[in-house]
Amino acid sequence: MADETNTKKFLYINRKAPYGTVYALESLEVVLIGAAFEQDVSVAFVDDGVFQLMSGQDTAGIGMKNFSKTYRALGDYEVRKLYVERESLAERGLVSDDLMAITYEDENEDYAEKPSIHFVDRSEMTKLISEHDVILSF
Amino acid sequence: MADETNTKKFLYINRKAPYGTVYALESLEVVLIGAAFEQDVSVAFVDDGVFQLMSGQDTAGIGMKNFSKTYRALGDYEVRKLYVERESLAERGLVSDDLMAITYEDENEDYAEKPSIHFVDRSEMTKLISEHDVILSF
Amino acid sequence: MSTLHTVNKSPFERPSLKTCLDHVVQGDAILLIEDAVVGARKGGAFAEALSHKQASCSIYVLAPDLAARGIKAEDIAEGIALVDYGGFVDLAAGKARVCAWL
Amino acid sequence: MSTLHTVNKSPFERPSLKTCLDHVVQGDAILLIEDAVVGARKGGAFAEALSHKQASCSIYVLAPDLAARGIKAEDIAEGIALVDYGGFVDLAAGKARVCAWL
Amino acid sequence: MRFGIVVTEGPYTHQASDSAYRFTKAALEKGHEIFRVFFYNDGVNNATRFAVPPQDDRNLQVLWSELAEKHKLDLVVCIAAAPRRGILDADEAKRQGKDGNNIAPGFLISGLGQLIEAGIQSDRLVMFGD
Amino acid sequence: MRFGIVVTEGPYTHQASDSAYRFTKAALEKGHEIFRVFFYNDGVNNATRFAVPPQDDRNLQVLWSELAEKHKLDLVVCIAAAPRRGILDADEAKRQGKDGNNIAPGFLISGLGQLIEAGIQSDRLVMFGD
Repeated sequence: MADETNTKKFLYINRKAPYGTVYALESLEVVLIGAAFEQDVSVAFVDDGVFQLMSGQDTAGIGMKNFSKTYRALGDYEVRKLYVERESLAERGLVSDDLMAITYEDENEDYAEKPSIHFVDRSEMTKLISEHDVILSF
Repeated sequence: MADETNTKKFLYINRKAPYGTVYALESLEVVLIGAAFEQDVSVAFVDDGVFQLMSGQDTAGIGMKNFSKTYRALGDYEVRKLYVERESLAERGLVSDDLMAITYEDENEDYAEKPSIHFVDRSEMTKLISEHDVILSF
Repeated sequence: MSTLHTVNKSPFERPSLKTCLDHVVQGDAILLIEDAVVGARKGGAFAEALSHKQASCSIYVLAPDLAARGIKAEDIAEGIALVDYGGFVDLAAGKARVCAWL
Repeated sequence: MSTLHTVNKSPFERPSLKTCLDHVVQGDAILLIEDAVVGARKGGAFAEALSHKQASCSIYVLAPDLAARGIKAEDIAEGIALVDYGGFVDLAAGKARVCAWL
Repeated sequence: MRFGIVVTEGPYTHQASDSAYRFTKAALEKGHEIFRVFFYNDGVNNATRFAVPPQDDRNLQVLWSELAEKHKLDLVVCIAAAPRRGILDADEAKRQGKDGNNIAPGFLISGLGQLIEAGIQSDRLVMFGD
Repeated sequence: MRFGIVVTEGPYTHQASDSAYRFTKAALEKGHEIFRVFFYNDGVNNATRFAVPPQDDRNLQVLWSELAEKHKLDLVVCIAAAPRRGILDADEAKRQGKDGNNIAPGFLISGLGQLIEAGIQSDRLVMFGD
């Protein structure tokens, strides 16, 4: 939709756990809609935001919609750059294997399956922020 | 209104700074209404709640109602036990002189003016909680 | 008589768990609900404090909230017991008062 | 080009100021608004961290929010500058992007 | 045993109303009495009948209204907190000169004294909020 | 310079809407352009015309509506976030079979794409929230 001169680098920063508040879900809704605008999109998971990507989420007992599978579909929306801060994981007793595997098919390499999640340390996350045009915080 | 057998010890615990959120104001509104019920009322200020009692609050620049004077009127509503946690003050760089002077007139001692604010340490605050029947948290 | 303390926020996000732990007496119970359950994860920054506190208090976590956040029962810090909403009701009924650290 | 970081929550209540301080680069600006202004108080637990950070970043506090909370301008940690809403606008216009640590 | 329930956040943004609903339901299933559910602060936003959640999500207003009807629950919405947030019943709308109202069935707008009374009359008061 | 403003909390409970209003006003006074004010999450609750704050307090809905009229501001309320919280315009109320609506003058309900567009078209996007 947007022409080349209007392509901006969007960074979504997610810092809240899912379900206790709605921010994780409503952030995801913006990411999905935003994907149609053909911008350069990255999604960052910092602080409690890393819990959004936990595998095995089961919301049956709290009566809320489990939207965690939607993160796995992001690749189909061309959202393929998810950045998880290593320090945030470690502080919470989590390791990368606790998170869902999220991949996309690379159409330039015969649809090879590639990981969407990149684990970055704090200094890399800091650099990411300073390289984006628009920052949306949830 | 309530008869003697229905007198309970109510403790309001305030833990939020004023103005950034409405909890301080809406807690105060409950305390004022509650005063008419002739219960045994105490109000505690813990964590950022201690900022509710700061003297010299001036809200002209943010366009919000300055409700800090209402705390000084609590004595007229028979709310005369305000407990401020010393550790919460110290962690925030505050001393007792930073807070408003809040007093009441003791009708049993020829209307002598007495302080409503009691500075307590954490262990005394802990004891207070365990001695009340109803705890309202804001 | 003792108190049931409820904590509903992640201890990484709010001071409410820390403040709660600072204000319990021998025999009290602490129940972690909603986002607070993430603090019970073994190896997390608050697991040790929760384990230490068990010398004087019993500590519970609301199982449905734990499951929602993808944390397995076997991954929580030792000694913390799981309850469902019925167990939450029993805890509230069994103590003299409920103090919510909102 | 550098970033304006806004923090609106008390650092005693949320980790957002700490997380912000961990994610700034040389030349960025940090503006404390709403309840975050209480962290600027001299002698408070965050005053030293804010003072240290001034080696690489400029730090501001929104004066109307400071006044509302009864904190006097002379009581804030050294080197922190006061701005009004117009100054907030100028800071946002003067940096390449605004990052809100909500 | 008799419980009083306080909800201080609206639906969706915080889990408070969900947790309070599930606690209330569990207490009723165990044979306890619910003296009152009091909606304060943003909790008053649970009481709008205009809410239209996504079809695959829960509707907390409907859940509360149904639970209230089934168990004759007293759902009280604070008269101080509600109008400032745009929650009105027919009387309040008329008094304020508004052209409509949005209170949902089973919810009653009343004073803060009802919260104090819940504290006095209940064996346990349980709060759910942010 | 052209600003986009995002408000993610309702009036009263959080200061976000107050701060956003004062920032917007200050930007206009300095001659900047406001591309759009987008209300998301609980921010949609700023758009109800049913709000009746205490007489000695500010009315954020009225403040926003007046500012919008004076400066031809584009106040957009998210069509995903609004109905689930009970904020409806006449069209949405009709579509959902509701018997009334509560949108205030000057606010327009529209899609999330308007937020992305604000990010693209504005020189700076400034967010105010919890």
